[in-house]
Amino acid sequence: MEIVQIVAIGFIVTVLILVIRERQPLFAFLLTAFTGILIFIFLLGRIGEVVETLELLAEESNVNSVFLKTLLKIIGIAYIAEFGAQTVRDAGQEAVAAKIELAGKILIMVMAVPIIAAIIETIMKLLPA
Amino acid sequence: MSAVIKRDWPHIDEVNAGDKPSGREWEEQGETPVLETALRVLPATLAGPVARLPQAVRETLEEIRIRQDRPLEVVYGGRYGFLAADGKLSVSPFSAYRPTRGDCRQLIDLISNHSLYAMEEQLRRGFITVAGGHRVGIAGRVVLERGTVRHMRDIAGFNMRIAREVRGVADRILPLIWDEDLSSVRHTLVVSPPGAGKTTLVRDMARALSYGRDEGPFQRPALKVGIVDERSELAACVEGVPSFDVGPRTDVYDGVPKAEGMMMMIRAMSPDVIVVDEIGREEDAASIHEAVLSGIRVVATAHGRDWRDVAGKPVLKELIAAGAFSRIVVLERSRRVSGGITVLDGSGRPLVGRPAPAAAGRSP
Amino acid sequence: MIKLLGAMMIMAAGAMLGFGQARRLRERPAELRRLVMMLQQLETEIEYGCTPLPEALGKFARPDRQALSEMMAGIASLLRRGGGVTVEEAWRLSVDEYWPCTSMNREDREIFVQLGTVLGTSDREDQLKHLRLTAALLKEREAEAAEERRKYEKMWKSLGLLGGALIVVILY
Amino acid sequence: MNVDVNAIFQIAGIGIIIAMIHTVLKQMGKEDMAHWVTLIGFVVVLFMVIRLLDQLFQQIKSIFLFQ
Repeated sequence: MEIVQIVAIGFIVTVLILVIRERQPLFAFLLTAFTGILIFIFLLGRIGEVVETLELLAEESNVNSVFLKTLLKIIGIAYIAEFGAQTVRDAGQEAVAAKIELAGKILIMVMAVPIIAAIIETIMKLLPA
Repeated sequence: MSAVIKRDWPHIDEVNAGDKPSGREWEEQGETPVLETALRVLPATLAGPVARLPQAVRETLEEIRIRQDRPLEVVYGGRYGFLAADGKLSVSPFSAYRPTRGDCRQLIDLISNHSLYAMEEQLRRGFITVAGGHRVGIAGRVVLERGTVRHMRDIAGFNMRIAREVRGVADRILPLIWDEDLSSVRHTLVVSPPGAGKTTLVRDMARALSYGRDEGPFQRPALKVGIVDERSELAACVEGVPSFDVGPRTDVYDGVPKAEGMMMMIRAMSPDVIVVDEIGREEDAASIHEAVLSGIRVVATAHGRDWRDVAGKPVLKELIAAGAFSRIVVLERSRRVSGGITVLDGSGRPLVGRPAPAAAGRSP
Repeated sequence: MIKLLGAMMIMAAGAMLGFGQARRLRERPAELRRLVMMLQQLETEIEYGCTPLPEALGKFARPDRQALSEMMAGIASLLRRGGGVTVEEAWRLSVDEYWPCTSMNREDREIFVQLGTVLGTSDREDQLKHLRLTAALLKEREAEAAEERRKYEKMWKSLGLLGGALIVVILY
Repeated sequence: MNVDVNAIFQIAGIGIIIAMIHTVLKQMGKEDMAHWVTLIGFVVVLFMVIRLLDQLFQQIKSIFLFQ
């Protein structure tokens, strides 16, 4: 029942932030960020289990491990970018949040380049010359 | 507030210590009371050398003269000498201790009882009388106001005259000035140059008259004595109480001008005898006449070498001519009160050194 | 449990610090006023009574043993003891002794010590001038102290408590 | 999980107390002092947040990026 815990923390933090926000917005922001990080860390433990399972499956089905690693990296980048962007957005900096998201997209694309290249190569081989 | 407030002042000794370690050793030695009161008002740097003087010099000490940046001088037994920091006495001024500006400031603070502002009258007259009856003459820059002396500043010269109470001197001359018929003293003028012991003599006379004598030779009743003490020298009052023994039936007006004081004394205190120091002004003469008319006997002193000198001074001449004084006591300078006393009658004829009933009829 | 005890002790210490500061602020104007009153009394003694300094100062001795009266009485007793002590020395010694027991600050002290260097060393008018000057300076400082008290007394009280709380929270 | 929840309350507590000190100081006309106090409080909290953020990134790295 971890969700109950998380919701409870969320409620409490919300109240605390409401109390602090009008006098010290700075501290309210820090509290938000702190809580966000806390929940994220909590979730990471769970995601770790998922990733382990995925790795196991990939090994058994003899998929090229480079692909899986790249895939996981992309997921990681997506998570980090999402987290960063949301935190910044909480502080009201929409513009910065957008830039972080953009950076995440581009980096994902960069990561994906080898895979795309491999796919195109395979397609070229399949097509008659 | 703090609950712990110290009552003791242990660190005060540190103030006196430092570079003048043995400045106050006389306090432990148990100095003779006369000199002790004098040393009490001297800064440690000056009291030390004086206290280290030889016993003989200390006993005959007459004056301590302090001049800023110049040698410290003492006058004793009619002689003088300069005093070094270690108490060594010499005629040469070169090895002597020279009081600093700080010494002088401290001295003026001490002799004025830390209250120079209360001494304006005394400053105007040029001297301050300290506890023990010692008179400290002061010299400095005089500040004038509309032509009269207002006060003195930049005080840099002091002359401390050691007052000594010599009991019994009066007993030797009292028979000569006693009026058997009226059972009182005659009008008497004591004449001498400064420093010969006039004041000491009249003080002792006041004491002797006030006590009277009820046994032994020359018995006499105790008289009511009034001392008019303009310079606080006769009785040396400290806070109104005489520091010398001037007798049980004696009243003292302290610090009052002589003429006014005599009038006040006549009106208020009904004395048998008025004792007054150093007369010579015209108001004094008027007051003396008043006293004589009221039937009060007067014992006064005046500056002068001898009979002729006194008879030549306008006010005194007039008083003597009017027959106000029937006895003149002349003291000689060099011998102090121990000798050199001549007693004259009102017209300047010497009496022989014994009670003289023959002169009784001349009493006014 | 021990942690809680420590936290409470820190809170108490902070609160005491704050209250102490507030008390100093509260007492300073009152003490300055008393000092000015003493100087005025001294002024009267000098102007009309010509009372010698040891005696005039001795009159301030009270049975309540407040630091200021004790200070004045201390000067008087030093002067009476004799031994070649000047007013300036006695003044400084006594002030050194008792000033830390009062709530007045160093500048107030400077003004007061300055008076000691001139007291008793000049004629009456000059003395009165110095006394009045010192009294005026101290009065000025009294007004200042009252203003300061109004401004900062509450602040120190809450600040002490809050500071204690802050330390507790940070270390908890 | 438990320890970190305490940290949330700690940060909130610091925030509230700093806010009060700030208000008091500001009322008494000591703005500069008030700002200093806020700044110091902020730095303390920021330090806590950054340490946690570091922890987060380390975990992400170890899970997704195989480092």
